Amino acid sequence: MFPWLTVLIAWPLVGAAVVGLSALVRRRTGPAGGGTGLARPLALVFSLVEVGLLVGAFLAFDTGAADEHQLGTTASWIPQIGTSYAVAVDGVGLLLVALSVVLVPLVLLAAWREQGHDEVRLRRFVALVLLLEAFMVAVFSARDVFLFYVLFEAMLIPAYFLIGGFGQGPGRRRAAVKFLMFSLGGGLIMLAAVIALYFLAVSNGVDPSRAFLVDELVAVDLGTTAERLMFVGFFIAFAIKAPMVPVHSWLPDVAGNATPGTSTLLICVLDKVGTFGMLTLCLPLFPEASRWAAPFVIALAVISVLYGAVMAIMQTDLLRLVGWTSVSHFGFIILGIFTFTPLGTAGSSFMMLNHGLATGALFLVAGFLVSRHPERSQKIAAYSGLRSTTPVLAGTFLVAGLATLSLPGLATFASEIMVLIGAFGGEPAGSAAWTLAAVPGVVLAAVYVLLTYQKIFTGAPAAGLETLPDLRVRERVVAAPLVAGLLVLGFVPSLALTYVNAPAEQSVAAVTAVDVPADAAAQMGSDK
Amino acid sequence: MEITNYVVLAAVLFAIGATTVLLRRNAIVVFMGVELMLNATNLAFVTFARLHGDLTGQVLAFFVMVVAAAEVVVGLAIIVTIFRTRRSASVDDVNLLKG
Amino acid sequence: MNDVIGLAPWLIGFPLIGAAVLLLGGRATDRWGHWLGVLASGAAAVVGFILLFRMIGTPAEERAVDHSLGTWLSAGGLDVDLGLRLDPLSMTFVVLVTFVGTLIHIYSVAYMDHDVDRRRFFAYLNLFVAAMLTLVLADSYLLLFVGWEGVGVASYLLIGFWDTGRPTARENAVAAKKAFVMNRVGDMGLIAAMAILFATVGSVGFADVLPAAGGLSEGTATAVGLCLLLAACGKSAQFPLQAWLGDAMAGPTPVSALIHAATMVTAGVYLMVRSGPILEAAPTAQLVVVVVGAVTLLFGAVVGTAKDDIKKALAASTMSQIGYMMLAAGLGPAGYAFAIFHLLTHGFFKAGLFLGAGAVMHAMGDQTDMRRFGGLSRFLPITWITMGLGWLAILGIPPFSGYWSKDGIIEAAFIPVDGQPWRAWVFGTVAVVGAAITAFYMTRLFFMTFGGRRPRWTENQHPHEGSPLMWWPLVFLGVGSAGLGLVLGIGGTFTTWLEPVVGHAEHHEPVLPVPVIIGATLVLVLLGAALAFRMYAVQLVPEEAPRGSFLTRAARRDLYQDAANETLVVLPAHGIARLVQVGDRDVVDRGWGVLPLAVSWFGAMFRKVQTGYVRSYAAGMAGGVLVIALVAWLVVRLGAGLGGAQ
Amino acid sequence: MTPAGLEISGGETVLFWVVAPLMVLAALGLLFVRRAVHAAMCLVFVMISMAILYIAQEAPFLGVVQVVVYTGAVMMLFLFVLMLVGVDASDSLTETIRGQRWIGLLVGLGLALVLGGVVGRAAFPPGAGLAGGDPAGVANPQALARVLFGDYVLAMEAVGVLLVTAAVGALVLTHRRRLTPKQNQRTVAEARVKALTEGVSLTPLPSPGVYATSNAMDTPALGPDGEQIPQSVSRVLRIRGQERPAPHAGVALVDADAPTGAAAPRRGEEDV
Repeated sequence: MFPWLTVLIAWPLVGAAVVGLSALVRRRTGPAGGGTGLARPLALVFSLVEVGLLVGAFLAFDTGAADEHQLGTTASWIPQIGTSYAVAVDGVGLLLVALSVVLVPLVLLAAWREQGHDEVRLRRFVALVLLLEAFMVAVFSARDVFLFYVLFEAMLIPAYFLIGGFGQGPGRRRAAVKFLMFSLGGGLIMLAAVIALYFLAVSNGVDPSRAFLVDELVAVDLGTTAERLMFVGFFIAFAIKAPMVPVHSWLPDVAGNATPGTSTLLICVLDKVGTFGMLTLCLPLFPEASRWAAPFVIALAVISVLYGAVMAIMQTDLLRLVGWTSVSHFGFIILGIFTFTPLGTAGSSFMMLNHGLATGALFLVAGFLVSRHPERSQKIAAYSGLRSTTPVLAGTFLVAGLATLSLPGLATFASEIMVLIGAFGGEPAGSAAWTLAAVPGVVLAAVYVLLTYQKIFTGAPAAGLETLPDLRVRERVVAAPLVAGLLVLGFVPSLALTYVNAPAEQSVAAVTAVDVPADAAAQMGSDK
Repeated sequence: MEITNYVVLAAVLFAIGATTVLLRRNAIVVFMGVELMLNATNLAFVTFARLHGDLTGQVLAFFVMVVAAAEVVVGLAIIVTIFRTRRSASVDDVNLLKG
Repeated sequence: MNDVIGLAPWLIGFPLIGAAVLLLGGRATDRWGHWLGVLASGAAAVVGFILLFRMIGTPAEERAVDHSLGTWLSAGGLDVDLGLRLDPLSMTFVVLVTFVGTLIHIYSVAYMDHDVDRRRFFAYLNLFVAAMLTLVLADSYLLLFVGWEGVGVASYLLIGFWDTGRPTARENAVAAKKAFVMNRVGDMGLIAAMAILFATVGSVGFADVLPAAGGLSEGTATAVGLCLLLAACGKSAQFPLQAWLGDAMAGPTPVSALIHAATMVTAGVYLMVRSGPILEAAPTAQLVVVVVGAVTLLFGAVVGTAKDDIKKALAASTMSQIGYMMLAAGLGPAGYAFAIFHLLTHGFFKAGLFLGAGAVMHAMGDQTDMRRFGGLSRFLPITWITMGLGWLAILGIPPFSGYWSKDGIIEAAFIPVDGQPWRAWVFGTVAVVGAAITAFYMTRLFFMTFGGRRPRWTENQHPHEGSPLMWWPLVFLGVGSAGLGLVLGIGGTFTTWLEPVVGHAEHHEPVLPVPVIIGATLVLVLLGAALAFRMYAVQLVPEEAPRGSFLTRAARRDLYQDAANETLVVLPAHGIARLVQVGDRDVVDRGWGVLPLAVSWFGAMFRKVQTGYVRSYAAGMAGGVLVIALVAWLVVRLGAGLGGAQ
Repeated sequence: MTPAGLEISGGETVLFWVVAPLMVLAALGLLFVRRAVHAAMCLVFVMISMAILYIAQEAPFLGVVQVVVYTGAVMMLFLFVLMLVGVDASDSLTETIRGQRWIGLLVGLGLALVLGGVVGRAAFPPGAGLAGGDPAGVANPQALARVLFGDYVLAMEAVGVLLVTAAVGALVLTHRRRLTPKQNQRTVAEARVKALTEGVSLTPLPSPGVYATSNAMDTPALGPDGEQIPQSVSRVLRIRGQERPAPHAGVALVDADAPTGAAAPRRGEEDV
């Protein structure tokens, strides 16, 4: 069996190394290659080949058994502490791997002119992006808790430098530190839980050399209190990553200060680790604790939905606004996961993909817009009346915006409605009421998207912006796949649902198979 | 007379040496305090060697002396260097260890 | 029927392809794009008529056909097909949408002749037709919702069509956003209804839900019914979500005719009638529907009497007429057929009136103030006659089409429900009074525009009829306004046609004899019309609006609906949003900021210990030795003490 | 209770009670004398006394080493450094760090108490004495050598390395790096030629004492023009006012005490 995932992980690493070494090549051949060197084209070629490899992985994936983890490799890594290099994906993981792999070339292309003509900067930027790609693919396919944790933290390194070193905003260093501190804080709590998990597993008779493997840990009975504590440890880390109110503070700063490409990778892909972790680690490893915490989590998720939307409406900075919309959408995803219905969970899994496409498109198009402003202003108020001068840009922005507000015909609609309809019938106490409370989120989404569109693209053109160029060919090439993806998945959602249905049913079955002890049920009642 | 009188003497000398280190500001005198402390320990070593009938104590005292000699050489060299650049041998003039 | 069912997807397909070609083709399609739009809509109309005639040819009980194109969305127990439901109800809509839609397409070719963005306009129109047909043909609430949102976004795009490059560009964009957002408020209801239905019935398909409606508990049915009503209120501009319709007149007039008069705004009525079994299981919800309809009916009528802007007056009229339909839809099977019948006739005469208004505006250089019109009958004879037909139709003068449908609704309103005569009296009276006010404001509109000897035009206006492309559609719609009711109404043809869908209505006697109702209605209508004729045709119309009574001033401002929305919803919402914003900055963000602050504070504190003086450090070390010795001694002592105790 | 194997003779007792108080007094001198030299002398006294005690305690070899290494080498080094720094450099005894004096005294006292307490409370074994454990006839230095080069030979080697390292370290630390290029004949000549423009004479200045009547050193030379050249007299004499005018009739010594201006070259380059 061909180790598709290992190849998918290794190839961007090779790419990053080659891009780094390309400096030597140019020095030897002299300055014949122009001002910006080989780094960008090389990185683009590497990321495109990666997309080709992804197609191969899709072909090799057996959709009939989408709930089984496939395409994997398992090898002992550090035998002394029982960690393994174990990678494999089910349907959900494969879709998220696909999202990361597809977004990277688009981000590279979108950032083609972003870093100016400084060759060294450019090279570092694209190398970091490739490095991040490798980590992202790996984290979505890790089947060893320790490996997952290591990758979870390792991703922060390229992300930190991408925000702090290459951002556009004046507060980028502060934002990078904030991001790092929040993530490390969460990771620390998670590490404690990971270690505890290992020791409990070993004391429960699991072979110490395999005690980090998810597949082994699933069967372990951890005991109620320990399970709940570990659930909390994992959940806090994931909630910070997913940005969930009230641990979301880092996200708007990052969105407002990083480049749109970085934000795309960070918020559309990397943050999915949070919700992905909840779905593939929290639920199967701690089913009883998940049910115990569900009413509380659902409430926070719905608060996130409304909070993010309200904050988005109040923003004056375009990129921060897009960041806040993500807080709202992640709330929907978490709502779907923690109501334990096959429909809602499938909707959440699907939404993880769609949110990446829609918000990615919005970030990148917003980036194109900002790059046109003479002062690169991110203030919404700096723009006006651009529909007549840049109709294609306006149209693309509107489509991305409509995808953000989940318009039918676009993929986001299918997933959001699945989450809402599914979550309403959820098992945890208060599911129906909280779901109804989340529904106004769709109205608020309409407000923040259309208000922004109205301010930027309608009315009389702002002074100095009368002759902005419309989207260039390169930029259209970036936007087209995202818009096409949203449309195709919107009209034929079954293309993606094939991959998420079986895993969703399986994870729901795993959770609902466990009985909640009586005292926990009483506590759930009192939580309300 | 008790043999412990020697040990008490060593303790007193050690305390005086330590106090010297704490109170005097001239680096050379401070250094002398350190030497005094070393000598006090040596006295204790020798006394204990006699007490236990074991020569190892004397050997250790010997090593202390050698190390002390090396230490003095280096320490005084440092003092000289500092004096050469700062024209002062007061330990309070050097507060680069500030956090 | 089954031999032509394969054509049904093309009803949606043609306009969708048209829209896609026009949007993606860009400027390359500018030259012929509008004709492609007309062609797409026309092709859909042809398909619609083929299907209609085949349906008429099949026996009544075989007319409802479900046609599935395969699975659209299937996950976790929710299975939604790309399925079309063709039955007399949806076919009525199909014909209305495609026929009136095509006429308006043709009209728009001329109306938008000078607009540089005409291609884009036709793309949006086609998109609208496709979405509207999806809405009415869907065989499940979810697919209906797709069309529902689709028409919403098409409406958004068309209201805000002139959102740059005009003095009113920003207002147009704001109106578009307002329409979409208020529609979304209604959409929440549809989403909630689907969630409840899935949780209780396990499906959102009509074929599963509607037969099961009788088995729902009354509470569930009421909840679903009220949620659906909320959706219908948003889409059909019913109280209390009616505020957007007047502003929506910012769009080009053909848009107002097609979307905001004839088709989209009536989707709420369609939803109510389609969900009839659910409403019937929930009498409370039904009552609320009737109340909403009655309130809107009067509301729109009152607002219509005071508006000087011809389009806004017509918009208020639309609101009021849909109020009639909604009222009828809440009356149960007795009302459904008349609701749809009125919807159909209203679609024709109101589209005709709007297109006529468009022709007047076109002739008067985009002037919309009726106080600046007058005496136009001589200059625009075709428009005058066709609008006259529409005027008579909406007044409900026999034998024009409005009479047949509206009178049916008034009669149905007088039928007591559940043996409660008070309801019959209240709603019947409201319907009759509404008819009288309708007569007043429509007569006012008609004579302010066409009547009077002395024109009140501004300078340099030379009104003349537009091109044949503009007046032929008017003629068609005028003929429809005049004759449709007679053709379909006489002998209850239309009621019979819908019976397989809405069910047979047991005949109940109204609280008043039918001839009395008809007579009283006619007398009141004539009185209202006469009053208006006296005020606006015989007397001179001032060019500047007089201050008017309190009621007039309130009606001019839409009975303070925007002010009410502003104070009751927008301001509190904005306050909450400000609160959240300040809270996020000052509580959440700053709260997390406390952690690093605490760390650096501790650092600053312990930094002071590091004086940099060697002797201090030495003292610290020696002191530390002492402390350790002390602790060690204490531990030993304590240990000894404990050991001794044991 | 004198231990059985260890006899402390009366002589030793007397010796201890004579030497020990003196040692403590001398050690206290380290704390209280102002001049560093005096402190060093106190320390020398303590160390020599210490050597005596060593010898009394059956450690003659260490006693000798103590005298040789400490008083002979280490303390001499101290005195050299003191000379370098300035013999008369006295320490002001006012305390600059707030509270340090009291903390220091308290800690010192505490240390003495703790150590004393430990000694007081510890139970010592009966003294063994070194003579009893050793094979008869082997003197202390030889016994020590056996242990040193037997059990501890590796440590011995390591200590040797340490000493060498310390010596090299001291060299490195005290080495003064040359900051200016080395001057040779050519550079000196070039500098003089360059300075010609600033009014410096190319040739050596005339020596004092021409036409001397008494001590030639304090009489300025006369130039070709008959003027006195004050610079020819040593600067020290000029500053002290000990120069005398040249016995030249008619020419008064004008303003001999006044400095001759900043640009005036000085004789010789040796500035302190």
